[in-house]
Amino acid sequence: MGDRPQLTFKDFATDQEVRWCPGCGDYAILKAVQRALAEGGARPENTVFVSGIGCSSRLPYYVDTFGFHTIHGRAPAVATGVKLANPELEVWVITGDGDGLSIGGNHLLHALRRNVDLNILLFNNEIYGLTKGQYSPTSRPGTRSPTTPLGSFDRPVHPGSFALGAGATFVARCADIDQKNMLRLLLETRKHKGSSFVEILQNCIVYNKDIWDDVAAKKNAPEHTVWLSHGEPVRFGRNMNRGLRLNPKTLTVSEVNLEEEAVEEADLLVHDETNRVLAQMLLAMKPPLPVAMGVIYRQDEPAFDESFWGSKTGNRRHKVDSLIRTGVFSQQR
Amino acid sequence: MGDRPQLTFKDFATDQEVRWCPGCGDYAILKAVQRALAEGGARPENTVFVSGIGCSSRLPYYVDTFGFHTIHGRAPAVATGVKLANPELEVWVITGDGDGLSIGGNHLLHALRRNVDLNILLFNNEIYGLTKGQYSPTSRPGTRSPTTPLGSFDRPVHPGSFALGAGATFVARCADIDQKNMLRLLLETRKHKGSSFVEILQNCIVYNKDIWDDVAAKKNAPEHTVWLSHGEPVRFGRNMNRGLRLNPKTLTVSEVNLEEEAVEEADLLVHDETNRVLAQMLLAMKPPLPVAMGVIYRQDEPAFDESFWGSKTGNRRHKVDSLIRTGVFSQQR
Amino acid sequence: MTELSRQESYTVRFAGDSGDGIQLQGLQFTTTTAASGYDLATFPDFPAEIRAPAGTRFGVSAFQIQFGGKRVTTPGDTPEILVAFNPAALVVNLSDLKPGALIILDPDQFTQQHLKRAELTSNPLSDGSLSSFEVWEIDITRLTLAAVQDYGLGTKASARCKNFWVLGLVLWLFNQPRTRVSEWISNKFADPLVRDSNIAALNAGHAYAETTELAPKQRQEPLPASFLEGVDYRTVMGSEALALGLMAAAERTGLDLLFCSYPITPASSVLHYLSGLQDIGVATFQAEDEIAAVCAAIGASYAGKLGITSSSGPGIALKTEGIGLAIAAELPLVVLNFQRSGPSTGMPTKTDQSDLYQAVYGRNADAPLPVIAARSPSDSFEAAIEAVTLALRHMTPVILLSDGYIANASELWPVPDLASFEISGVNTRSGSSAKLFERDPATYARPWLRPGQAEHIHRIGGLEKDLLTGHISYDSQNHQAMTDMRLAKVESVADFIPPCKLESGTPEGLAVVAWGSTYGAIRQAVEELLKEGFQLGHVHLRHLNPLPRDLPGLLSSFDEILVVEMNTGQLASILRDKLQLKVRQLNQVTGQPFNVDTVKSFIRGLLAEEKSLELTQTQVN
Amino acid sequence: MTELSRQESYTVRFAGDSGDGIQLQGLQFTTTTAASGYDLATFPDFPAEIRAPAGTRFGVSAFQIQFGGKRVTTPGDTPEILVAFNPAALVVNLSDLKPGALIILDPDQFTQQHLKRAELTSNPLSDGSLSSFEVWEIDITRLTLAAVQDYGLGTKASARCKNFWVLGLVLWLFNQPRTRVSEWISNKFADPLVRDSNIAALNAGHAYAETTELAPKQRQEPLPASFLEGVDYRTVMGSEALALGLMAAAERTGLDLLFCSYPITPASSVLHYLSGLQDIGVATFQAEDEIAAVCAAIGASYAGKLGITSSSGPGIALKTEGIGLAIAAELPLVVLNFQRSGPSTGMPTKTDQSDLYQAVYGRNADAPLPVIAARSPSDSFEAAIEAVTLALRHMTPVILLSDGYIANASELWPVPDLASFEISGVNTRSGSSAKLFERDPATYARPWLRPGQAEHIHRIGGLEKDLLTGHISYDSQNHQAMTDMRLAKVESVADFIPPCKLESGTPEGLAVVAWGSTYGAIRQAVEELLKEGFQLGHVHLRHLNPLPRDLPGLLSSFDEILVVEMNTGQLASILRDKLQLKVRQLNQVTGQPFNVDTVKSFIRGLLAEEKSLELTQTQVN
Ligand SMILES: Cc1ncc(C[n+]2csc(CCOP(=O)(O)OP(=O)(O)O)c2C)c(N)n1
Ligand SMILES: Cc1ncc(C[n+]2csc(CCOP(=O)(O)OP(=O)(O)O)c2C)c(N)n1
Ligand code: SF4
Ligand code: SF4
Ligand SMILES: [Mg+2]
Ligand SMILES: [Mg+2]
Repeated sequence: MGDRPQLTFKDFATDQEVRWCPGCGDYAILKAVQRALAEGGARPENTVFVSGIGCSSRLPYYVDTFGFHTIHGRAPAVATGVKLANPELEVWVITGDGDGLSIGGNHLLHALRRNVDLNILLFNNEIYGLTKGQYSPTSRPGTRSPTTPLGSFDRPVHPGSFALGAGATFVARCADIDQKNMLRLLLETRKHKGSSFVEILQNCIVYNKDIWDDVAAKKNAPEHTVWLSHGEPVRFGRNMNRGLRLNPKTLTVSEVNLEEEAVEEADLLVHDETNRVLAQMLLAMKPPLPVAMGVIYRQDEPAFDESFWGSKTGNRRHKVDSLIRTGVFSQQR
Repeated sequence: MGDRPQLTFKDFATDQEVRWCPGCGDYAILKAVQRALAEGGARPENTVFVSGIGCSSRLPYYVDTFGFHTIHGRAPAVATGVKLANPELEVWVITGDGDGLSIGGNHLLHALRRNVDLNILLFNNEIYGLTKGQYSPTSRPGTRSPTTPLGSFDRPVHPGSFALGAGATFVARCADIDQKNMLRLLLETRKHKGSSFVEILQNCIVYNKDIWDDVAAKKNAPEHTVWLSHGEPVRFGRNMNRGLRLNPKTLTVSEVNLEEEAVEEADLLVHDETNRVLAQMLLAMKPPLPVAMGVIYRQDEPAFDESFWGSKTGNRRHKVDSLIRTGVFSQQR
Repeated sequence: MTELSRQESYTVRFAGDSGDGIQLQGLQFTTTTAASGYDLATFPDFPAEIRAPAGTRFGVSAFQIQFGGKRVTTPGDTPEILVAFNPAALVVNLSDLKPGALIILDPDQFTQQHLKRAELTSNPLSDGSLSSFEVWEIDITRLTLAAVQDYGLGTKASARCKNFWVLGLVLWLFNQPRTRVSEWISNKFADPLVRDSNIAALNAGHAYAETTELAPKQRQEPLPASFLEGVDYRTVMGSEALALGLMAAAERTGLDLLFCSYPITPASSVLHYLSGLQDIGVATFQAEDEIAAVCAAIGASYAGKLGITSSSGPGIALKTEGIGLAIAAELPLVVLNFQRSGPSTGMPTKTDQSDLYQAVYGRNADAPLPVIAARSPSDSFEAAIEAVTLALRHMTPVILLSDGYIANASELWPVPDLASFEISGVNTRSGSSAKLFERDPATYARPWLRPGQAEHIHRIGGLEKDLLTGHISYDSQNHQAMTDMRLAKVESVADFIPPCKLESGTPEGLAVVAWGSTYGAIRQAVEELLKEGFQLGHVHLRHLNPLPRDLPGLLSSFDEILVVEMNTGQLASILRDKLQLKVRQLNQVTGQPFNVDTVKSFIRGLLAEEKSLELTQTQVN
Repeated sequence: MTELSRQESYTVRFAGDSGDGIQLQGLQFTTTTAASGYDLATFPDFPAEIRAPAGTRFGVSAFQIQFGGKRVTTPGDTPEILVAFNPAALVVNLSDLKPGALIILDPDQFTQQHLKRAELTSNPLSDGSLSSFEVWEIDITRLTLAAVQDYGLGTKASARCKNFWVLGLVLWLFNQPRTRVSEWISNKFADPLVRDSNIAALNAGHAYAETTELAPKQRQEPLPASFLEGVDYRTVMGSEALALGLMAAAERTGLDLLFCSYPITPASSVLHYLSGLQDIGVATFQAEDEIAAVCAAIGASYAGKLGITSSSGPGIALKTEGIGLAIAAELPLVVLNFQRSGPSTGMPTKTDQSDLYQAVYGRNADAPLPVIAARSPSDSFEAAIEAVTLALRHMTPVILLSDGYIANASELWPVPDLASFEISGVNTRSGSSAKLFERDPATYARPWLRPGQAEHIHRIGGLEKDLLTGHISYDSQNHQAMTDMRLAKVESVADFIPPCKLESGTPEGLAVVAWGSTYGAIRQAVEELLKEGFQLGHVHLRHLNPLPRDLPGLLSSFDEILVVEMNTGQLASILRDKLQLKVRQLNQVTGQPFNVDTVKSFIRGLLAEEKSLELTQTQVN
């Protein structure tokens, strides 16, 4: 970085008018992203945002780096091409629950299992915003929408469990309204080499208003979510008086109250980011258990793009010439 | 079924010449499928096999029921249409590791999470057979193939973990050469309402010869696999002298030898099909741990197709007529 | 303008922010005028954003209607009345207005801040830019707030009633009753506060017009009073008519309908209309993507149901491979394409006719299929029935082209009698699996063998099949025979097409040939030009592949052919190829439907050019 | 046949089970004859099954070669020698043979069981069906086993050496050396047992021919000895030449190449050829599907690399939406399509030319792009370079059509000099993001702005963009302007097409117009017909969209135009549309390339018909 001046989040804003609905959760995510780039020391000319189609996928227009607003569901594939073409770039993927988990599920799966070094943010508003409110694969059963006037009855897909099953090496979660933690998390996300998958609980104020309020609203978050820290006992609650304990027989977690019950901190479950089994349990928690936030799983593994090109040792002109002369297969293998 | 004569597996054979390579594992799977249909009492006229493209996907031509050999990767989608159109049908999906997990990953994901009542058999030979041996998303790192002459370096996808992450309600595994257990398992598969996902370890003798031998060959299977039974302690080995034990601190399993160590059957892990966390641990086991076989996870949940059509109470002619007269939205909601 | 002249029809445009309830206002005005027995056509034009930032130019939502006592086929070229809720709504619509048009606006909205949002450097109210119009500056917001203040809704919610306030005023202007609108409000809003406030606003706007100086000179209604009285008419949007056509076709054929789709603008509405109707054998499946949608529809047809899928251009692109499977497996399938502006994502909310190439040619291999198009909102009903008929009669996928304009536009519709629709020639032969490929000699349809019946058991797929047995075949002569058969099958559709006819005019001079949603504009243009004494005729194609066999005959007596399209010339290219015709072209690719005047001027120019050419030639000879 | 007559060229077909090593045998024979300086063309034709059941008709794998001392452009219509390893291989190939052809077979294979597998009810060796041929019944298997028994390979593995045994015999027949083959065997087989056994078999087959009564009367080599001596020639398969062309283009432009694909027959080989070459800046990415492949290639181009993708028809169908994005974003991209028989899965291992419609028209919206075709295995090299050139020069996706036949066929190839290829007019302007859409006036290329450079920072996507600034625009006039620009861009390709020329013949009489892999057969047919005194000329198109500007001029002096294609008439339809030409058609959709004779007979018939028509007309007049 040298003597480059420290950029601020404003340096990452473009001149384009932001076109989300007033009150949409996307505004807050945009801000956190811009702040994470600034605080993390991202270089605009080396940063690329790739998105699919959806309200969420508009984000790249508003970040003053390279941006490619591609087609519905295909951002992970385009981003893979970008990253393989130039592994020096910092590549972000912006997607929605429809874009990333409905039409784009396959590309997300393969980006994650290959561990391409991408920062993938999935804005989960449990609805198709841009196309006016149809239910999405993450919508809760019973969701009434233009295509499910009598209520949906599909079993939804759980973004985090899907990512873990796909072999992701970094699975995390945060909520749009928690600017402070979102920023912290995005800084971690940038640091992870390989695919980082972040589910962001996002409010679509028009078509799926306040669905996250029970869990994530300022007043509810302390009691209904738990922010995980690696190596720390899992505690939450406004006074940090509640905690989680593991039942090893049933392989389930349950809640304990440290003030009211005869438990001590030492009895609590300790978060271990590197344990996939634990990650699955934590990811699956839903009310009345607290919803897990933060880095739920993290594993260091080589990224797909790291050694993709190997070292270009050959004298190119000479080798192409000799392949032309003597045939590819005769030399190659 | 009434007085229908009991069919035998030969009644499920067609007059088409089977076109797999001599020695291909697909033959054994075909036989087990035909036997499962016969023994399970399937009615040929009510049974539909839907497949994609690949060596494996040829299977429907050889089973004397309805068969639809569709396009690459799309069998779960076509089968969903078949099953929704007529929930009375018994619908099987035949796919390969390329068909089902490369191009078709998204449809598999959504069939599983919706819990459409399909019996899905994924023939995993860790290679693209039909297109002459390119590596597949399940190929082990380092696999040399025409497209990876220097060895692959993608992280593979694990079929079972993927299915579990996708929300599957039935996840099972068996090997092509174990006719007896395969048959037993396929009978269970038929019985499960909702999507049943079965990974079958299959030998592609031409392009990926004997990759399963270490685990599944007759001589190796007893020591290198464990056949799970719900509610039973997890034991294996030629003399059933080995077992698995859970370490609740690390959430890992380890092997014990009941003859050599101071452990009793009561100390062993007991298989619980309904525990997703356990299922994940068992699915992830690989050598030196035994590979898990049989029904690894099973959960009863309503199938998507069950109540799809509701009850057709309306007087159709009258209602269509009145919709035409007064508008759809005015009546519908 | 001192008063509205008494005309045969009027064109009104409502415009404001997407949050102003413009579309609602427009639809309510539409229903009322329709109930009064006027003919009408509408054109909703909204931004891509769900709630575009208030006051911006790109955020303007508009709704235009032409209604009158004569036959109305277009929403009108140049509005005579513009309701502009804010400066942006004024400025983006100004250039479209008729000279002397009446503009109704709220001067309170012309603040510095709002002007800036609309990228205006001076105030149109004072800078003279409105000098050629009649402007009514009415304190709409203030008056609305005053009208509803007693209900205690709060300022924000109260202000939201202003669309009904203005609607009351406009209804008064055209001497239209408020009853339908009040009824609608009463049914729509459960909250009594909201309901009563809106009704109050509606009445207040009406009263305002009646009691102020406006009255009575501008009050007017179209001439003649009404020509449709006594007939059973209703308004219908294109997507609704299409949905109804599909339901009707399913009812007539006794088949359950499985509509498999994935949301996309502007195709989603049909999916919405068909949802929640399981009780009458109509089900929708929102698939994970367009590929799954077409595949599930194919699965449904394979299982013996009526499988239908829908999308717009980018989604149809994804369905291409699946459609090929339906061709190879010879299964009935209807594919709806609501065209929108492209390429790629393009302008999703804007209209286009540029997917004709894709429909006719856009598949790998020699893979022909029938392609038809709907020409207007109400015509979509019959087009849907025709599509289903073709699919079932020939055992083939069929593409039905509509577009964003027809899908959202409304039209007056003489309500059809369900019982009168006969779906003829549906392929109900069943036969046994031994005769999998025994074809109907007239339609080339193979029997439709359905799971559930023992004698139907068969296997099929996308590999080439033996012409007779249906077994896989790699035989080279068989492949030729199958290729020929597939072509002949689609050609055989032409044996069933009713005779081509002129929409208007006589078969001499200029033939104006077109398809799809340009119908209204061209029809009106041609009729007006005929009145001006020009010699021309209008041919509008339902069937684009195959073309009607008698089309060349019909066209042969014309001197010249003009093809009018909202694309770069796709039908023109097909006509040149298939009929070896020399054609002239009028193409517009703006995302907007044709104005009548654009068509008229072009044709006038063309015919003048011809004349002068003839003159020159006469002089030379 | 008593002896092989001394000819300018010979056609030999090897046929057997897919496990018999037929393709290997064919390729080895090819390399040897090429090294001797003969011209040649091959046609491998294999079943869809990996190891089809032994002895079945559908399981027969065949390899045909024509080689000779004159210019050879096709693998030959009618083999003069057939090596048939089993009854099935005999029976399926019999009807193709030249009358009096030599058949080499192993009588031990004609057991009851083998005859049954081949669906034969009587034994061809005794039922007279071979009476019009010269048949050499040689105990191939037994002799092979005897030859290699000392090496102790085991019966099964020993028997597998019989392809080399027969190769030795055939090499002797044409007086060809065994050295190249022995060398190849030595390099190929690591296991010394296998290596030595195969070499022994090769030598034994050769010795057998030399020492038995066969010799010497049938021994022959083509006439004249060799016309290619002294030049640097090699054999090349179409897919390899294409891969080499891409590498050469990357090297010449100094760009790294990222080839993103998904395996599919017959496109996979290029992907294979390009794999493992990272050390020279060539990387392959096997994507999860075709959609991901095209998208990754687009991503690569966006990031400044040469992004290329490949497939065959069904996979191209899936890429359609992505290609639209590349058009909208104006990024360079090469899309290779190895056509195969369809629709749907069709006959994957068989060839076709039926994806021309798809290439030219198969996208939603007005979305034009350049389409070119390769005409022969070696021509694929230059076609690849042209495709890359167009993509980079105009900043556009380009479709390059090849097919299953060219991909697998081999041809003699004068080795090109890498340094002599200049890729001219590559769009290397960079500019700044402020001028995102500042276009090159000749090519309409926008600057290629690459991540990594601060002054290049920009955002782009699939929404419609302002013609000048590149910002999102929903403006109607801008959409028209962008549509016009996209069309003009593709049209501008025609400004760079070298003059059209005749492949052979003179510009009078019949113009035979064609494209792609029909080249060889048509060329030979036309040349032979010219010799017969007919008036005709051969025009073979590289550029299919846009068409060369001077094509109408070239065609204008012909009396009639015949379009020859392996589809139902796709180029014919384009020529009718674009050039308003009346054309005759010769179409074949059998999954097999044209025979020279088919083309000749058709043209003869056509010209005779013309004559008699002329005669009738003269008589009448
Ligand atoms: C191929 C294709 N199919 C469908 C669409 C229509 N479409 C655009 S965005 C979208 C869903 C967006 O949902 P999500 O990803 O959740 O984004 P959100 O708007 O909720 O942020 C759909 C169906 C499209 N643009 N392209
Ligand atoms: C759209 C499309 N893409 C690619 C192919 C080529 N293709 C056919 S089968 C196959 C892979 C099959 O692998 P798998 O599913 O593992 O089946 P296996 O042959 O190993 O049983 C591929 C790539 C195709 N037929 N269609
Ligand atoms: S529709 Fe929903 S997700 Fe989209 S911008 Fe509006 S509030 Fe946000
Ligand atoms: S290629 Fe492999 S999977 Fe395919 S039939 Fe042969 S052995 Fe079986
Ligand atoms: Mg969403
Ligand atoms: Mg496989």
